[in-house]
Amino acid sequence: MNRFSTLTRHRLFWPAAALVLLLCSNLFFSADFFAIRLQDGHLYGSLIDILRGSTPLVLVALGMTLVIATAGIDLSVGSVIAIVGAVACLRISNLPDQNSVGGVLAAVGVALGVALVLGLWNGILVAVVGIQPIIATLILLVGGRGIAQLITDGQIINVRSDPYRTIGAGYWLTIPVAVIIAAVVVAATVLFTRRTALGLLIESVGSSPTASRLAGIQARRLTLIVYVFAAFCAGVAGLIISSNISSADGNNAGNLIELDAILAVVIGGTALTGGRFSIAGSVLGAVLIQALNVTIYTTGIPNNVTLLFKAVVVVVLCLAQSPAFRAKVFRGRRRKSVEVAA
Amino acid sequence: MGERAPILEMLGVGKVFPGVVALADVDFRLFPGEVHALMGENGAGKSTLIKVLTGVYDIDAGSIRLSDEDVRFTGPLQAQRAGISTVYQEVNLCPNLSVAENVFIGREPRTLGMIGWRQMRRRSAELLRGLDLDLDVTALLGSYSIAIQQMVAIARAVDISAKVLILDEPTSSLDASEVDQLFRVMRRLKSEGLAIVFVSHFLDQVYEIADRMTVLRNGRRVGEYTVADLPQSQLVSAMIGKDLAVLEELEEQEKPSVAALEQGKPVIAATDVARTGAIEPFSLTIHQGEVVGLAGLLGSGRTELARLLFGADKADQGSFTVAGEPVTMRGPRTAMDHGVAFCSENRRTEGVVGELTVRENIILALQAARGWSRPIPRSRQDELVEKYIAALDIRPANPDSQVRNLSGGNQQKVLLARWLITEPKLLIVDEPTRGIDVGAKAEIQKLLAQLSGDGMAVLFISAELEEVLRLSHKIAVLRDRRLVEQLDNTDEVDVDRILATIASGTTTGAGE
Amino acid sequence: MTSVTTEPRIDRPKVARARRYGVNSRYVPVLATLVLLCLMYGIGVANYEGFSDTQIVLNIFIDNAHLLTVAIGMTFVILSGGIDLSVGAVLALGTVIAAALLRAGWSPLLVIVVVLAVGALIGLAQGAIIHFFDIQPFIATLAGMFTARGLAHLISTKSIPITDEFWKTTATDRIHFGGFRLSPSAMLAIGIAIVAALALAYTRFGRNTYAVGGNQQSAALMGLPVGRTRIGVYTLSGLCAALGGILYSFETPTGYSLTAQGMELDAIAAVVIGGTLLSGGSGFLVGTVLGVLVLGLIQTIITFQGTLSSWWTKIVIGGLLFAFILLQRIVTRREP
Amino acid sequence: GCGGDSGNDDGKITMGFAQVGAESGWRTANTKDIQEAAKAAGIELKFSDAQQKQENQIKAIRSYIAQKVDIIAFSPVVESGWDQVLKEAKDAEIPVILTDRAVDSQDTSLYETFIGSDFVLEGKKAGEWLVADAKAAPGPVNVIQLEGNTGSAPANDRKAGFAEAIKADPKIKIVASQDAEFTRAKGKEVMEALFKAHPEANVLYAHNDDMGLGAIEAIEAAGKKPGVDIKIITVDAVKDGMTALADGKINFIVECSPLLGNQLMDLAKQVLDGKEVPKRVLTEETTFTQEQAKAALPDRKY
Ligand SMILES: Nc1ncnc2c1ncn2[C@@H]1O[C@H](COP(=O)(O)OP(=O)(O)OP(=O)(O)O)[C@@H](O)[C@H]1O
Ligand SMILES: Nc1ncnc2c1ncn2[C@@H]1O[C@H](COP(=O)(O)OP(=O)(O)OP(=O)(O)O)[C@@H](O)[C@H]1O
Ligand SMILES: [Mg+2]
Ligand SMILES: [Mg+2]
Repeated sequence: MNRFSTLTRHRLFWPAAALVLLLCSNLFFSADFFAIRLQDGHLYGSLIDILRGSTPLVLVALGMTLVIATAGIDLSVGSVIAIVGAVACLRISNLPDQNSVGGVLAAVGVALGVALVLGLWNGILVAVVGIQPIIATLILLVGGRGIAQLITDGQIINVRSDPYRTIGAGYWLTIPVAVIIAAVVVAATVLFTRRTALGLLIESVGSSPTASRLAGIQARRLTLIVYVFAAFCAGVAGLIISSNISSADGNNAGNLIELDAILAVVIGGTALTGGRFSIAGSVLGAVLIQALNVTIYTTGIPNNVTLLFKAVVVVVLCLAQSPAFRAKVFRGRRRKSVEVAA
Repeated sequence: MGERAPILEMLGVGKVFPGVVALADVDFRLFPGEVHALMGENGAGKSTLIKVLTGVYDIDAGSIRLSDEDVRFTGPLQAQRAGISTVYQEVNLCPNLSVAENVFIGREPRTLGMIGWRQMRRRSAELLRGLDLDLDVTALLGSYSIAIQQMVAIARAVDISAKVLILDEPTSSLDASEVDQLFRVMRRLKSEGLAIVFVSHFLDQVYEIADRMTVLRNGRRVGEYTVADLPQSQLVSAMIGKDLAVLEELEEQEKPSVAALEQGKPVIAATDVARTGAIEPFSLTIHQGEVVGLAGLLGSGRTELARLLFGADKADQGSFTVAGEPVTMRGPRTAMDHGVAFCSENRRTEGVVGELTVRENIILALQAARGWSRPIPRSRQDELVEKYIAALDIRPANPDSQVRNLSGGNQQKVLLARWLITEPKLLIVDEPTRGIDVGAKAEIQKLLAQLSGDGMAVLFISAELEEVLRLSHKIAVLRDRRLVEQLDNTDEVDVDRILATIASGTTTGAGE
Repeated sequence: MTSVTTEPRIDRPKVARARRYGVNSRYVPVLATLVLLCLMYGIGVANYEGFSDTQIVLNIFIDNAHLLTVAIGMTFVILSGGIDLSVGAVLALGTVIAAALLRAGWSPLLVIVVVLAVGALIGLAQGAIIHFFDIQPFIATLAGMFTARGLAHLISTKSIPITDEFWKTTATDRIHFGGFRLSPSAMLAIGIAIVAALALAYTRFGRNTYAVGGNQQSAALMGLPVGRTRIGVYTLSGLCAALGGILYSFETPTGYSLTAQGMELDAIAAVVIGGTLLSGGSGFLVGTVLGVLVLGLIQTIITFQGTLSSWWTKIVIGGLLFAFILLQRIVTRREP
Repeated sequence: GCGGDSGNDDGKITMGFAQVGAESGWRTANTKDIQEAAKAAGIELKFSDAQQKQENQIKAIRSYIAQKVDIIAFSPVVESGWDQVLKEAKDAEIPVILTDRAVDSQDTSLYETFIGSDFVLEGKKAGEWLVADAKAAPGPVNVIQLEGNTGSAPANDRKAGFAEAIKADPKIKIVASQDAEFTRAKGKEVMEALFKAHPEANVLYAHNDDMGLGAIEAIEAAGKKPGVDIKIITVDAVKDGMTALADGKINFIVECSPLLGNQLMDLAKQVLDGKEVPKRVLTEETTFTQEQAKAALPDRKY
């Protein structure tokens, strides 16, 4: 009982529980939902789909987590995704041989370079010029979409490149490459933030900028790094998205993904006011959101009810996570336990 | 006085935070027309008792009776409505509102539901003048120093017509004359029958103003005493459970003469440094092993001077040399790179990072100086943190507790520890003993004396002149944002002498 | 230890004068916005024929009456340190409910009352969840956004035309003064802006909003009704969004569940451009009005430019926004 | 109608065109075609992008009225709510042509004509093909439907038309129908899930080619052959879709052509010349089977 209550109080208990619940509810509609089999030499099953499908969101949420930890926000990730996909596909489609690995790598490199530049732009506006993050990144949200469309000329750019396709739709040792990429980036980020002092300094800047400045932390540089990193993550997500469908859709790629990413971060237990952050939480949140989407498809919830269903899930989850809610609802029980202790 | 019925009675009050029993079975009585001091070490539970009383925290056990009625407040608003007016520890006002509003918000003068701004400004100015403060009440509160903000908070509480007035460490950043003003007001209110709860770590103040006191130790009540019956030494042992001899030791210590110190290497020298609106040009040299005290009245510019030395604010003019080398102060990092540390007086917004743990707060400055890529190894962290938790007696002694949950005095110790582990060449401490209990205060003074003996330079700012006198080798006196005099701390120099300097001053700018 | 408190009184210098950034530092962002707005208008006049017509400015009010109304509610929320993402969806829901009820033959007055009540109710629910259960505003209102849009879908996924006479006359009505015209909607929105500005400056609710935004914890310790204020601002914002929906349905007499997608960002942008800090506690309603004008002016310039392709439209909007924000930042810049 | 004498003195026709936005490849092709057709027809085109906002479109139309263009054309974002601004145009004696999407005004005199596709009809054509095709099918025909954005007119109408047509055969059943937002990425994602939840499905009906193309990837990843194991019907006939059709991965495409520029310009000229035009002009659209696609593919512009 006691162990159970410490478990329920763990930050990630409720998102994890919600994830399990959602997955299980699919069983009623698709009996072999959990089945995973080997097909054409790779793993195949709904769970694999969810994992693979969530990789772009996981990556975007990862970058967003650090941005939010500094008490910022990055609305431009969707546009970055669109631009990166467009740049990569445009370059690949101009290759004499679309299947040349070198050419694809160069295209990917250039596209990620563009992402870094976009991140630097955001970072400079926020950290150096001192514009409020939401507005600073709104500029790129609006303008960036236009740039992506300019690059693709408003059309969908198709590529037929196996090496490029591998990024988003390929498999390595039976595991989807996208999942491997996301796992590597996540692991590297965890190592990078927790094995160095980066995480601590970011949390410090996010929770109290003034105190941090007086403690000698160079918030400006950190903020810059964080926005560049967020754009990098969005860039990788953009590659995965466009490679998954072997085409770049400047109009729609990554549209509104910023909202899902922020949602994932918050579900994962990072406060929008900055400070403490949880990468594991954000990853869990992102997977949860993807599982929610898949559940909606599988269970066949009518389209005009989908949003209401999402709203209910979000509210229930947040309430379950909220200590205030539990305190208020389970007040009776808590009072008793105190009396016993006294 | 004891014969009358208490206006407020708390019986068997208990409060548990996860992992900490903050209050256990505490009784507390308060009579009309008395000043009741709540005494205890840092973390004894004083503030918690006040917060439980006023409904900030849920009460876990026990009961509260106000005017013979059982009450349980769900929040400060309800407590206020029931006639309890409170100044909480740390300034809890809105820095983004004007001074006038901070005094009156929630009970603004209104006609037809519309706030009468003019009247509000006039009345708040009057009220503050009653506390001997002449402020521009339309200015944002945040633009004033912590001490002024504290006075504004007091003005607000005092003006609420209440039966009970609670003041949690109101005097921790005030200088003598402000304290005087406050006491004048408290006496007046007392004579009007108000019951006042007063928390302070200054024993002199308690003995001057209080009639009765309740002593807490580790969340339990030690006893209730009338002030006349309990001499200071006994009070101290009641509070900390042992006698206090360290302070006396300190007085005995032989201080090196200023002349000898000035032979030593200068750590930092500021020449004609100034900042418009903050401080007039000043020159100051601090040598190795030297403790320089800053004396001055509230708002005289001590904090500003210190901030300039640390690069927290940019100087408009003047130059710095550190260890003989000219240096352009670009910001705190420049100063830190040259071995300067600055412990702000405003611990809540400029000091500790509440969300982080004790460990993280303590290593923060050192880590910042090393840069993010070179983390301090965990073993080294543990070693440093443990050492300072023990040395400064930080409670709870758990390096993983959130600093936000520490008592005010303990937060101050964490802040001090943060800078001490950087082993600075010059440590600037702005009100380091603010809100720290007698025992710890003595420990900290001893520590500073010892460090300066080992060659560290210290710039010491405190509203308590005796403290400045006790520690410093040299005292710089400020008045009206101007450094007016630098005195060697010889035997002739005493509090009166400094006050006289402040009062007469060699200042020329006595314009307004 | 001697006591200092009984020492002779000293001639105290006057303390703490002039310890401020400058007298009106609070107004600098708003003034900067105003100046830059005029500059932008000037550039428009210089470049486009017919731009100097005062009616152009009034048209911005006419075209953006609903945005202004929504942004006013948003101003309260942001000043209180929160954010409301649900406004666009609530506006859409408002149009759908209005259209559906009018089609069902309800009287216009009743319809308006119902729409406003629904908006306020959604706001109230959000505020209550945020306050009582300590849920982050961003998430609570995101859920509110899903809910409102979801309800709109549930009522009808098709657009519903509004043929009601009252709606039609209000939509076409223009109030003339001098040679200029304003729509009743614009008049209403401007009126609400004035009332809201007064409420922010002169009522307890308004001042409490600032206090809560400055420091919620302190506000609670000062004995201010934090809960009532927070719930109040979200209710107000819901109400304003619903009213925005009605105004919107005057201008475009239809109820459609997909209208006003992303309007929350426009509203937030308007508020922030007007110099209000997203962290709460600092800003003015005038700023919001100016912010709406800036967005409207950008759109007007785009329209006058007339030949921009789809993507250049977006890029130019982003560019103009950037130029504006950058200049504003430079003008208001203080200490590094 | 009114004569071609209004407007600019140079005799050149000026057309104001208020586009919905650039939300899809279809839309940008539409924009481009109109721009090119205008140039070819010697008509001066004023173009504006409403970014999917009705108020922006209204604004644009008002500004065209203020600029006294000769004729206005626009693709309404929404069906309803246009009476007021159309009346303003009428009062200014500027004829209006609707493109692509209709409006639901009671007063049809507010616009000259509508040119575009009939989404319901498109759905019907898709359904009819399936009904014909299913005659030979031995067992039940289980359809997965990928819908466009919930609430958008093409999604509503293509769904309704299809549903109406398949009523003819009780064997045909829609087993799942989900919103895939008209995009390839969503089409793939949704199809992955639906396909696993409904292994009995043997037909896919997608409201546009892009979703169908995404779904094809999902079907292939599942080890099935699109076009054979799963019959696929889509709408639009963009080049990528036609290629897939020719490759046998799609079975049937209902054309919904964005290329209505030339027709629009002709209509505009007729209207300005005071000629009588039909109230509703359907774009020249057809349907494609795999063989037809192979033939048509080489000269497919878009
Ligand atoms: N919100 C909280 N969560 C957890 N522990 C808390 C919280 N607030 C206070 N405590 C703990 O309760 C104990 C009493 O703290 P309190 O603030 O009452 O001390 P105090 O007597 O006011 O000390 P000081 O003189 O330093 O202000 C401390 O050990 C503190 O760490
Ligand atoms: N230009 C400025 N803008 C904003 N805040 C300022 C400025 N200059 C000083 N301050 C603030 O005002 C405070 C000034 O301290 P103050 O003048 O009270 O110094 P002091 O002599 O140490 O007095 P005290 O006894 O109040 O600490 C500092 O905390 C600083 O943050
Ligand atoms: Mg305390
Ligand atoms: Mg000071």
